Amino acid sequence: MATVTYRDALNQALREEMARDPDVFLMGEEVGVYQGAYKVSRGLLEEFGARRVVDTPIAENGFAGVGVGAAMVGLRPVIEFMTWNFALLAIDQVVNSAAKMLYMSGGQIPIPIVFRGPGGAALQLAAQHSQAFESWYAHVPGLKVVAPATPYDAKGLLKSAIRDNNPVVFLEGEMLYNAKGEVPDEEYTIPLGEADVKREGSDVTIVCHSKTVAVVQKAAEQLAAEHDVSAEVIDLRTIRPLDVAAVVASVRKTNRCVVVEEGWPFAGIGAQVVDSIQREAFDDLDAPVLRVAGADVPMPYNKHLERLAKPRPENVIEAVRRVTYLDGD
Amino acid sequence: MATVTYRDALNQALREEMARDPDVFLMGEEVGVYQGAYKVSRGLLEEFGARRVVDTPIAENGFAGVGVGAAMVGLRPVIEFMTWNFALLAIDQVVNSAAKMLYMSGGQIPIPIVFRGPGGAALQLAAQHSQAFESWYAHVPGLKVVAPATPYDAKGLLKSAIRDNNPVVFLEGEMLYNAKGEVPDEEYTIPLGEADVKREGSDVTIVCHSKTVAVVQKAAEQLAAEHDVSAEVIDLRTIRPLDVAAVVASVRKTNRCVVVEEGWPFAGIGAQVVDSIQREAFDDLDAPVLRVAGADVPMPYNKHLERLAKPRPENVIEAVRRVTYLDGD
Amino acid sequence: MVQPYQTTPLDAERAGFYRELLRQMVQARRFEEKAGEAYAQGKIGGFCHLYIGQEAVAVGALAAVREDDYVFASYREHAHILLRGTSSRAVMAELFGKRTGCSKGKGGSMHLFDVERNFLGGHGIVGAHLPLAAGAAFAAKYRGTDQIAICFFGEAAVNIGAFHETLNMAALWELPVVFVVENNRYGMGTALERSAAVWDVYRRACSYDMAEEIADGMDVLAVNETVGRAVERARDEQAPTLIEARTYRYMGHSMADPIHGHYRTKEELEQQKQKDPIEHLKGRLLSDGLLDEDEFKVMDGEIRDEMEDAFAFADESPDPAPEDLYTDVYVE
Amino acid sequence: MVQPYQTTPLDAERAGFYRELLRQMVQARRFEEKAGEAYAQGKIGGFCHLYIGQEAVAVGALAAVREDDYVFASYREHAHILLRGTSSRAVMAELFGKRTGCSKGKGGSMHLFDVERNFLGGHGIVGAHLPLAAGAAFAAKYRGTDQIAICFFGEAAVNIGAFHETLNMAALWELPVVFVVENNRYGMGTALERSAAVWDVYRRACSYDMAEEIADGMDVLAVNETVGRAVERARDEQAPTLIEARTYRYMGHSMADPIHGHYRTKEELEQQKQKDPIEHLKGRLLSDGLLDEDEFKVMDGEIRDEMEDAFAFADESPDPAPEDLYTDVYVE
Ligand SMILES: Cc1ncc(C[n+]2csc(CCOP(=O)(O)OP(=O)(O)O)c2C)c(N)n1
Ligand SMILES: Cc1ncc(C[n+]2csc(CCOP(=O)(O)OP(=O)(O)O)c2C)c(N)n1
Ligand SMILES: [Mg+2]
Ligand SMILES: [Mg+2]
Repeated sequence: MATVTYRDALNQALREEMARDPDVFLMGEEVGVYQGAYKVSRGLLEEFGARRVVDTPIAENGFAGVGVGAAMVGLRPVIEFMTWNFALLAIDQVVNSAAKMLYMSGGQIPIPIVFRGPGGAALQLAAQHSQAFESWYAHVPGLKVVAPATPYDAKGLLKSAIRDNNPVVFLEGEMLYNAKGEVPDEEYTIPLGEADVKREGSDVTIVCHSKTVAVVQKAAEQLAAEHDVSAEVIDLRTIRPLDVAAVVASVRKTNRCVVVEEGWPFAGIGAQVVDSIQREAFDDLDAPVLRVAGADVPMPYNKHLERLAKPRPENVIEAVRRVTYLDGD
Repeated sequence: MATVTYRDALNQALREEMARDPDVFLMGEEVGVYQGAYKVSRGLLEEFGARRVVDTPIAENGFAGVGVGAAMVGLRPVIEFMTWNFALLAIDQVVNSAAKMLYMSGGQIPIPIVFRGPGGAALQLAAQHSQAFESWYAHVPGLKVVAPATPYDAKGLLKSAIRDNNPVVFLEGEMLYNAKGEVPDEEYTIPLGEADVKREGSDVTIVCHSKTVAVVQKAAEQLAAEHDVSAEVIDLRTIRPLDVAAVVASVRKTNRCVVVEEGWPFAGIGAQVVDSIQREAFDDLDAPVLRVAGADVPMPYNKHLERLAKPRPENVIEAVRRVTYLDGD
Repeated sequence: MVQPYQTTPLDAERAGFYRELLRQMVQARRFEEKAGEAYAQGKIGGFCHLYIGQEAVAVGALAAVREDDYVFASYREHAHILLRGTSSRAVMAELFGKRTGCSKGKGGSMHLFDVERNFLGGHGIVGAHLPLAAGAAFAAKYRGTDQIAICFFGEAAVNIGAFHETLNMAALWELPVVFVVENNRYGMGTALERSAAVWDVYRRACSYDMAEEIADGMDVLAVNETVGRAVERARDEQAPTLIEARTYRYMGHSMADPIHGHYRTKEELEQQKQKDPIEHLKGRLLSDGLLDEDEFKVMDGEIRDEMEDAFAFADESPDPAPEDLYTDVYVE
Repeated sequence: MVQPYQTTPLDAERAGFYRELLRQMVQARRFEEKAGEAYAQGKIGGFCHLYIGQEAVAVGALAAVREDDYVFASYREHAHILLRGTSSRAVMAELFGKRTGCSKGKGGSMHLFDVERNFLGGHGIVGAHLPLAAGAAFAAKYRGTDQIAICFFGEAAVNIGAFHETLNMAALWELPVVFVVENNRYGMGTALERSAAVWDVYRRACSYDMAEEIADGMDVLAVNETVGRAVERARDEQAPTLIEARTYRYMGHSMADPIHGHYRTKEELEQQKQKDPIEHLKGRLLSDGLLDEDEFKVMDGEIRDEMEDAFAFADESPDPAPEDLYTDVYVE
């Protein structure tokens, strides 16, 4: 096992899949000569050449569509959005072309494409550059949505996403690129659609994904050390399809649940998780499921306000104390 | 009171507000010479002239942005999307410009704009033309989201939306344009953010909006007549801000709830409503809240499949029977 | 400028080819007439955009491409898929929403597909299929085949961002793709002059240093020649072309829309019909002695029979099964 | 073609104007230098795009518009807002994220606003502010005022759909708007030649029959004249113009990016610096006897003091209050 960054784990996944399958290519802004805006594609141009590592003009809708068109005739494009914020311009291609082509064509045309790039807030990038779109993409049948939290998961899931024959929205954490973790030396993949128990526990289930996993893990440590609460931490990893079974199994055990996400609360991933839990484990719940989400505001630039706008360990602890009735209701 | 169609009620609202305020103008594809793709703007070009009823090229992102720019300097644009399906191309302007401008500018620049047009499935328009985007827009702070079900509500809410100083996403029902209802002869408005009890009842609360209100009303009649169940029907009318108080008050009374919507289930409006209810009325619930939503698939063209993909009265009845434990769990 | 209506004598050696083009135009028209009937009877639902009047464009253009080339079109694509060899049965059945349709009844009139014949849709969002076509051309180049992609769209689509982004990339990357603007003067009820700052649509190529061509879209031979040049340019020089074919639609925008009214006069329509592409070629063949009326009648009769058969087939075909609602969302 | 570097004698009667332009360029540069320092000290966060090297464009252009005209810019807009008269204190404080900033600390470097001075942002999505500017111009025309809108963006933005859609509408509707492309040759690390099929950016006007102009963006007087013509055209004839100003950025794309490296050489950068816009105008004023070194030093000293003061002001200003997180989401 080597310790590598999330960035490099993704880079390895790209490199391995491009080496394995000549139909895989990478396209996006600055992926080649500039080595990637966030350096995820570092070295790939040199290794695979400009035919397979394609720098594009700033034309998100256009190059996303070029990717879908290439996938229609059997290539396996990996389309990098410099950040998911800019993918708003391409969302018609992601939803109306990629997600629906198989269905509209009566099953004739699968779209084996990965749309990937960093999502969510980084540091002080303000309102237009700090958005978590998990819930939008997960709303859409025909898409799969993945949001890994660790280098290990990032590599294994990206490899699976590239091999998947469906369009996959792969949301990387802009703040996670430097996060380090162990990654096996030998090849591996992680199936899409399986949540991962990041920490076992018995008093409360905390559901999270992507950047909030680290926040929740910190909270869980503090809950154990200072509040005598044993929290089970479930990292969804894949948002669509959602691993409801894993969540429900945990809640059946703990009878309490908190759902954490970075995105906005209204109709967020947490709302869907709550919906599933109350439907499938109604009688097992000893308290309402509480949610911790990003503040329901556009992201402010000021760093103190920004910190307050993102889920922090103390928010998670507070919610856990409420669902475990350690605090007044 | 006159009986008018939903289409004409909207037309009246536009006409009255344009007559009242010279800063209000209508812009979109085919709104003028062609009298509106769905004839909502019929006669307005003749009445107000081409300065205020502006036909655009097919350039959704562009003309939505022109609207936002005009609103930045104080006009009050009403931007018609021929249907909300095409607004995917303009969603960057709706979200990144309209919804965030006030915040990014530190409160300097309100955006008094209405984006309106028909949403949801009509009849056999297939996957790219049959989408309900309520949950996407309602996810976004800075936007208000309105989705009226009746001519009365449509007129009163559109007038309020036009007078509102915030960007409002106004989703009309493509299938509702011919629906008839009573509309007062004298002027009136309906405040944004208030749900409406469309039918009183005591056994179960059914939450719905837009096209599903008629579906639910039919179900409620049948429930009363054939199943001896008294259903209270709550029409949200405004999705954001959501009238949680009205929903919770009803659930406190009935102790059971079903949420109905036309859109896809994952992270839909129903998920958010469920989340609010279980959090605010946990101890009042005698059964899990169930949801009826559109089928989790792209919309098929075939009319029988399409019918199955949309919420029908029998789905609502089935869900109500389950939450009232008339059927096995 | 549009070349004047051709009246020079036809090349007798190519009579077979001309007659085949005529047959294809008649087939496209009879199909649309039948579809219009079926729509009026409520057997076809939703939006149904007929191609009547524009036949010379698709027929002339698609006669210039190969079977293994990729074809993309908008929602006004019944003729285009038929010209690829998809049976009128499969296409009509799709319009009827039947399981035997070319998209299994799930796509309908706007989303016709036949992947075996490289007919890749049938797309409903204006402009959205331009990048798709460029993507298929990209794939051909990536693989080093000599396939090309051809993409049909209306003149109103040139004002949308996807047009611009795609043409820039196609020119920059030297993609083997041919863009065919079917300029029928109107996007729904909006005349070109009211939606575009430049009225000569082909001139939009200037922003990309792209080859441009204009053809009389009522003259199938002119279209065929023009597209032929562009196809060669794409295949041999990896250079894209923007072609404007000036044509006219006889029907309303879709079956749900008025044929004339606020946006165009009945007189204009009648005048345009004088340049009918079928009558034009037929007239030339007749006057040059390459066809006689009886032959034409036989051919037309056969085509009418084909459409009766397609109608009956579609009508009798089964609907998709209820379970089909949930298939084809994901593939393994 | 770019006009050759101007060396004809200056008009002595306009010395005051020239010196003011020089002062503005120096002010813009010193502000950016100070911002760069503050960024290095961690007092400014996020993306911070400096304008050093490009000063002649904003200074020359904004000297040609009126106070009541509307100004829109991208995220590289520190100079532009200063030129509208917003204090360096308010702008620096915004970069520091402080409550006293021109957007109350909520917008930051990319989202500067000063509505009183008709400076309407500060926009972060490439191309997205072009339709906004057209919208302001639309409003001016709607109201029958003689205001115009001016919109600044980089050369890489011309490849995105919003550019195309906006220019078409502006030309079609004859909106009083001036589009200024600040062609600094690179969009992040991508050279113009690798992203655009046409390298003369101004030529893109051809698709809209729009007036086009090209200016040496290192020559403030050339920019001023060119934009002046376009402003007149907008104000008097309601005709938009696309202007390409050829310039160069000395710093990396943002403070987080390398100054040179994979995408451009150090040599190219050094060579470009020889054409420095400030040195150029200063040299001409000196050689024509319209300025002496001492005067310049005094002016520069005052500006440096101003920036020290802005820095101190920003540094000492309070952060927004925690409650401010929830304000300005909606207005009454
Ligand atoms: C992005 C988008 N906006 C609007 C529409 C609605 N619409 C469908 S066809 C059409 C007119 C297109 O005209 P044109 O491109 O000239 O093609 P034609 O119908 O004449 O063949 C419009 C506005 C759409 N489908 N997609
Ligand atoms: C739609 C969109 N795509 C990508 C980005 C990321 N991005 C920010 S600036 C930039 C380069 C823009 O270059 P140019 O337009 O030449 O302006 P310059 O930075 O040189 O002033 C890119 C790719 C963005 N902000 N918006
Ligand atoms: Mg047309
Ligand atoms: Mg640039």
